Amino acid sequence: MIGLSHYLVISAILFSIGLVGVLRRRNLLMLFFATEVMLNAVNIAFAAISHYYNDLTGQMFAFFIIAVAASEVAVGLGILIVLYKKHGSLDLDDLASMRG
Amino acid sequence: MENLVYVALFAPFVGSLFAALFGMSERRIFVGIVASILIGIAFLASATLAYNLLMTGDVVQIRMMDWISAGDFNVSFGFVVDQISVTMMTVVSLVSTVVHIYAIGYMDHDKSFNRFFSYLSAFVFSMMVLVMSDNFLGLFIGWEGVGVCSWLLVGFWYHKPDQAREDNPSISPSWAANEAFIMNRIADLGMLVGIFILYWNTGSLQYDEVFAQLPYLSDAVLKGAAIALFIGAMGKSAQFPLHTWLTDAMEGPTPVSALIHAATMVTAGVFLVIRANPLYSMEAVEGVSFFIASLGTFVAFYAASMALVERDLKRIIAYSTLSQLGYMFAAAGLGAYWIALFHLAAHAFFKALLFLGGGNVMHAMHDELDLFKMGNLRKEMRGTWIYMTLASVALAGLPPLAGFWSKDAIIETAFNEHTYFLWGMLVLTAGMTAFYSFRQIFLSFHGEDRYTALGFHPHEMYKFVLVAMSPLAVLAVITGWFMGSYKAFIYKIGESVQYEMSAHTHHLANYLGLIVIFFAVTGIVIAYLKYARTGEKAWKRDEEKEQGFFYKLLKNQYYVPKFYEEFITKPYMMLSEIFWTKVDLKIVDGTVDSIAKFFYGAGDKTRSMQTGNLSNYLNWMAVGAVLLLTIAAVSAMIG
Amino acid sequence: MYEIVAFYLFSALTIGLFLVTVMSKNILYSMTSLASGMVLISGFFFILGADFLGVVQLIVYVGAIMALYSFAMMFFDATRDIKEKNTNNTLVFLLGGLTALVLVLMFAAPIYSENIQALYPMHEGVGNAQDVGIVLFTKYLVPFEVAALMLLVAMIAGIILAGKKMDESLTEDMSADDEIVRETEIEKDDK
Amino acid sequence: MENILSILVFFPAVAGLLGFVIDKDSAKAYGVTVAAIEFLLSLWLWFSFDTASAGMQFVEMIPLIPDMGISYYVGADGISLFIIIMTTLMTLIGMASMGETKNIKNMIVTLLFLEMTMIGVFVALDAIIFYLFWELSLVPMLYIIGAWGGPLRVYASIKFFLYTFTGSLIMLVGMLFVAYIYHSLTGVWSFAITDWYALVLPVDYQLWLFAAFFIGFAIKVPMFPFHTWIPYAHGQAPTIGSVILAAVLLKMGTYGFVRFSLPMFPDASVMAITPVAVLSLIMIVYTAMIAYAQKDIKQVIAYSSVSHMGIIMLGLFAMNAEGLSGSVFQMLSHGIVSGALFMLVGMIYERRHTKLMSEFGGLASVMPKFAVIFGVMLMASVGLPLTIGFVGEFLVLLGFYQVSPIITIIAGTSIILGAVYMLRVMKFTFFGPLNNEENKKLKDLNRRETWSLIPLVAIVIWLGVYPKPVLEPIDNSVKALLNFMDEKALTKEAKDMIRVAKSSKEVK
Repeated sequence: MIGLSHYLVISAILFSIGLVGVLRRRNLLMLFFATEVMLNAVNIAFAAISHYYNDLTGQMFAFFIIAVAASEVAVGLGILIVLYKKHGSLDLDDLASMRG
Repeated sequence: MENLVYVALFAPFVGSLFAALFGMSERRIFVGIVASILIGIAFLASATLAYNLLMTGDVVQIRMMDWISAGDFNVSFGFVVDQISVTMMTVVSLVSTVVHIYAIGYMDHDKSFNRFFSYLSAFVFSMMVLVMSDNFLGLFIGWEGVGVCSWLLVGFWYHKPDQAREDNPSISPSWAANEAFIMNRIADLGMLVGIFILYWNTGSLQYDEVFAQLPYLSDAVLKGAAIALFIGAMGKSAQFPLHTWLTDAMEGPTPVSALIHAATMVTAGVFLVIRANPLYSMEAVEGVSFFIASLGTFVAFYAASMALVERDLKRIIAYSTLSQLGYMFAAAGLGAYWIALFHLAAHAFFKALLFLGGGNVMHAMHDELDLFKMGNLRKEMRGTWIYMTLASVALAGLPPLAGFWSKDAIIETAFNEHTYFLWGMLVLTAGMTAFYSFRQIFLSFHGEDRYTALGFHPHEMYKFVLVAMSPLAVLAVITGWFMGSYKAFIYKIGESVQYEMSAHTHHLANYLGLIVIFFAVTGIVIAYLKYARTGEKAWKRDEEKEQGFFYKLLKNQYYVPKFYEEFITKPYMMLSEIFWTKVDLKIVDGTVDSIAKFFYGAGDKTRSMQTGNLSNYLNWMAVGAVLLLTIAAVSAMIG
Repeated sequence: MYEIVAFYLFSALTIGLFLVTVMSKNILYSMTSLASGMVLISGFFFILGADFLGVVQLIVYVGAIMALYSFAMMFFDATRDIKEKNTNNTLVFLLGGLTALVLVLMFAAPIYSENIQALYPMHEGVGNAQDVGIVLFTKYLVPFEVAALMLLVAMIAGIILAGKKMDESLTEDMSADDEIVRETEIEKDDK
Repeated sequence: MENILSILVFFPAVAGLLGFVIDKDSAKAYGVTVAAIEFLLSLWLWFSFDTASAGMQFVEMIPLIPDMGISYYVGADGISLFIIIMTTLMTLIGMASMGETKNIKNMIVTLLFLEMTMIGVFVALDAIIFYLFWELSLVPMLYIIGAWGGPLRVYASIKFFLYTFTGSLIMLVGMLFVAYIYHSLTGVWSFAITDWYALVLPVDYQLWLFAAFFIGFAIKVPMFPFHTWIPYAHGQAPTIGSVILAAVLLKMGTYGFVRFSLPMFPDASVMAITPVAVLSLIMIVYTAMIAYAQKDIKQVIAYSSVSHMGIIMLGLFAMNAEGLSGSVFQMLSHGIVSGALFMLVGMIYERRHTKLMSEFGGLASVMPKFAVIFGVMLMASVGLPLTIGFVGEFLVLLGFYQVSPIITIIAGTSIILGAVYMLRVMKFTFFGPLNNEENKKLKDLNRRETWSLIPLVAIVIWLGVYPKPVLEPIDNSVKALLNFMDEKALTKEAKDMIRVAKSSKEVK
């Protein structure tokens, strides 16, 4: 029988994959993808907890996360386009202008 | 009567304020006159009080107003006029009057004439507070007040520059003034502690209330209070080891030396012991009292020995003051309080006279004080010569002058108490006293004329000054004759001041007196043979002898000032410097700054993390996240 | 039984697809695999009985967000392989692995399980969408409205940011054009 | 005038706001007028103060955040009354004596705001309000040092700010914890100090809280070893800054001990007697020695003021009415005397643009008035009887003698060491030959300077001769405080140590 921990484990693994992506990629668009992976991983965990505890709060959170993700993508992509117009690249190494 | 008390107390204060009004303007002769008259009024009031007390025996006690009250502590400005304080009041106001008049002449050419009178009258006021107060804290007001006035007056010629110790042992007036103030402050701490002890154990500082409690106090408390108060007395009365300031204080104008550093302020310590006589005559503090007597005897001898070789006119008189203070303490320590008080009064008269005479010489010699540059001044300054000789005879203790009676009584007391060693020392010191005081007379007024060659043209002091000094001269002669009646007067105060010689001593009294006289005369004769003769046998300076060990030891005051400078002043300065530059700036502030520097440095080092590259930040974020996760996991496992 | 099969199948597929998303050098591949992964995740939601969430996932993520991505990609050079200086791979996999390990350990050991309590239990006999609706419009009404507002703001922001100077070409260098125009003008003047 | 305290607090602030629109030339006259009105108001406060009562008077309470128990709660007792009057007085005199200053309008506005915060601290009876004013007072002072200071002003002002700020943050934590305990015991939130007084805390809690408050107050006092900000602050601050800093800001620390530490943590206070006394001793002796080594007159006075604060600290922990009253009185005396000394140094600095003793010498003959006033203040500073300095110092030492004779004797050396360094200043500045050519042209005090100093001289002598009008209300409040501490103390040692005056027992 599939239990809560199964779902949590798969969520953890997906989250880690997303993390690896975040760490590894230098292209901003790819970073966005990796972030989406992480968000989705978390959503699974919420949905699973919601299910196994018979509590809708988890689903609500997942729901809001999706809303946040949507806004994030909308604004984020807008910024990416502006950046691309300005620098002609989306590589983080080229965008490092705030050196301390 | 109460009004008279206020008059005696506040007349000098009014005089001081009046003179202060003109303090910054040029010399106005009436300032001196008004101040002198006001002091004279204070004297008349004191004398009336004394007469009244003698006639009626009623002690006047008044309470002016509250001063400090906090918690259970309560002290007010209260004044008492009893036999002890009235003696002091009369002596102080009398000598002050004479000195004020004298100063009109002496300070004639000084541009700070008005300021001088302001200070001098303020001093008299403080001294009156000191002697009249009916509680220890009121006494302390006067105690500190005279200290400040002494500081102002010693440093009166503040514009003089510092000199090397070899050229001028007192360095400069302002230096001497500071030394006097600080030394006195050291002693004042002792006095404050004494006040604390008395307050916490008796719950009051009123003399009568404190003394009434004394029999119920433990021995340790009594001893502690007696020691602490005596430390206070040691400072003001310049007892060893706090004595060096007194000779240096001679940097002040001569009237100041006469009034403060001979007749009145320095006797405040003796006065304190006499005032607190119920405490010092307790059986528990016998050891302390004996210590006081021994220290007094030691100082009497010690100061006299330094006076033997001194060349400075004023410093010799200062040493003699020190020596006589030693006598007074010897008497007070041995329990003969009234004799000490009597000697105090007699000493005030002849010592003030001696100082004022010295001032005349100084005035005549244009501030030259070196005895070796004088000689045979007698022919120019007959009046002064007579006064000084009289005073020296009194000091040397020859009958029938004042010094003989009082000093002889002290020496007799030492014999009576079976402290024969002290007795011997005191007798020997009496001989030395006679020697050095006549050495000074002979060197200045007799022998060969040495000053003309140096270009001095001495002249006698103003007439009115000499007339003004006459009361002192008269008193220096006659005071001793009233010893018996004074004894009757002061005995009324109570048992604790009463002191009688035993029958055995009484029996031997004449012989003892003769011994003292013999020593004194011997001293005078030696001085005469050595210094007073003219012609072939005239005194010549012996450079070789001045290189001798003892001579140099005495000349340098047993190297005590040098010792203080090398082992206290300089190390204190050094330690202060170290505390400031090393400890405070480097260690304490350094620690604070290094904390700040740590944060600054940490920021500076970690700044390189801020590459501006988002990828790097993400890496760091991940590291942080992993760390937090691990901590959460571990703590969850443990918890 | 079908639940177990579905779970493992979806798990394997999502892990694989997301790995492709993260590792691939080609944006197109990444995006395609991401979109497929999203669809499979909605599958998880359906297994868990969160029908409404699953549908939202499909509509919003796969429908809206992925569409946005694909439109955005048209601005960039999507066919070209991305050249990246990758970070030290050992560090990356160490951190990723550690996270995974710790998280898995934490979830596998049911330490927190007892602490979670059901606050808003699902009503018996009521469908999931209805439950969600009730909770969403009662307790979470304010966050819901705020989320709506946020989406509106995001939409406007996206339009304004992306819509700036839409008439200008993004791929061609406009400054080069300017120079050419200037040069021809100079030539004209010379003549 | 029921709400006189609020008027006292906010009048300067409102006037300061109005000050922005005042013309630059009349700014100083405006400032002095406002400060004078404020001073008269504070005198009015004294006039209508019931000196026989020991409790809080003129209490006002307006709830601000009722849920959290935070309210605008002010009141004054005998202890704070005179500190308030001293604050207004020193602000007035400091402002009146101010010479040529650049940006005078900003200075006046800053000073008026500073005055508000200082009075706010002394009247606040709510911990949050207290903390608010406490921290706000840093800002104008930071500005005064940083904008009008000497060459190292930035370093000095930042050090001043960060140091005291760190301390007060720790104090804030302590306050929040007290409020939390209050909440957990009573179920309601309250930040009113009078409510906190009723809390009986276990001894270990008391110790921790005492430590938290101690750091906040000790840095402000400043106690050894937290004193190193003060030489910089004084050294770099303009005259008016030093005057206010020495006269009032330092008193906030000692006042904090009286208002918070002693009544709230009686047992911890008794346990802290020895450590505090040792630190105070180090303060007294060590800083007196450092003062002796200084070459700059202002630094001598700066260090001397640390040394005198040591006496005040000692008195606070004497745990008897003599010491505590003396300590509060010494706060006033130190405020007036060191304020006056800083003003005097400022006056000579304005003339010669140096404060180094080696540059002077023989000034007494060219500036006699200056020398006389300096002399009076010097004597008050070394604690001469019949000046204001003696009463407090004597009572503190007297009080602490009951606790420990040895410590008192060592602390008593301050009367010696104080004389040593002050007389050194006097000697090198005023005495000796007038050698330096530049000094020969120096002008004596002008009318403005003389008349701003004469009130201080008058107070120094008046309160030295007749301290009763001030000492009596202080003493009443102190006795009440000690009674309260004695009742509240848990341990027997503390009860033994806290000595209630006999006279106050009779009243009960």
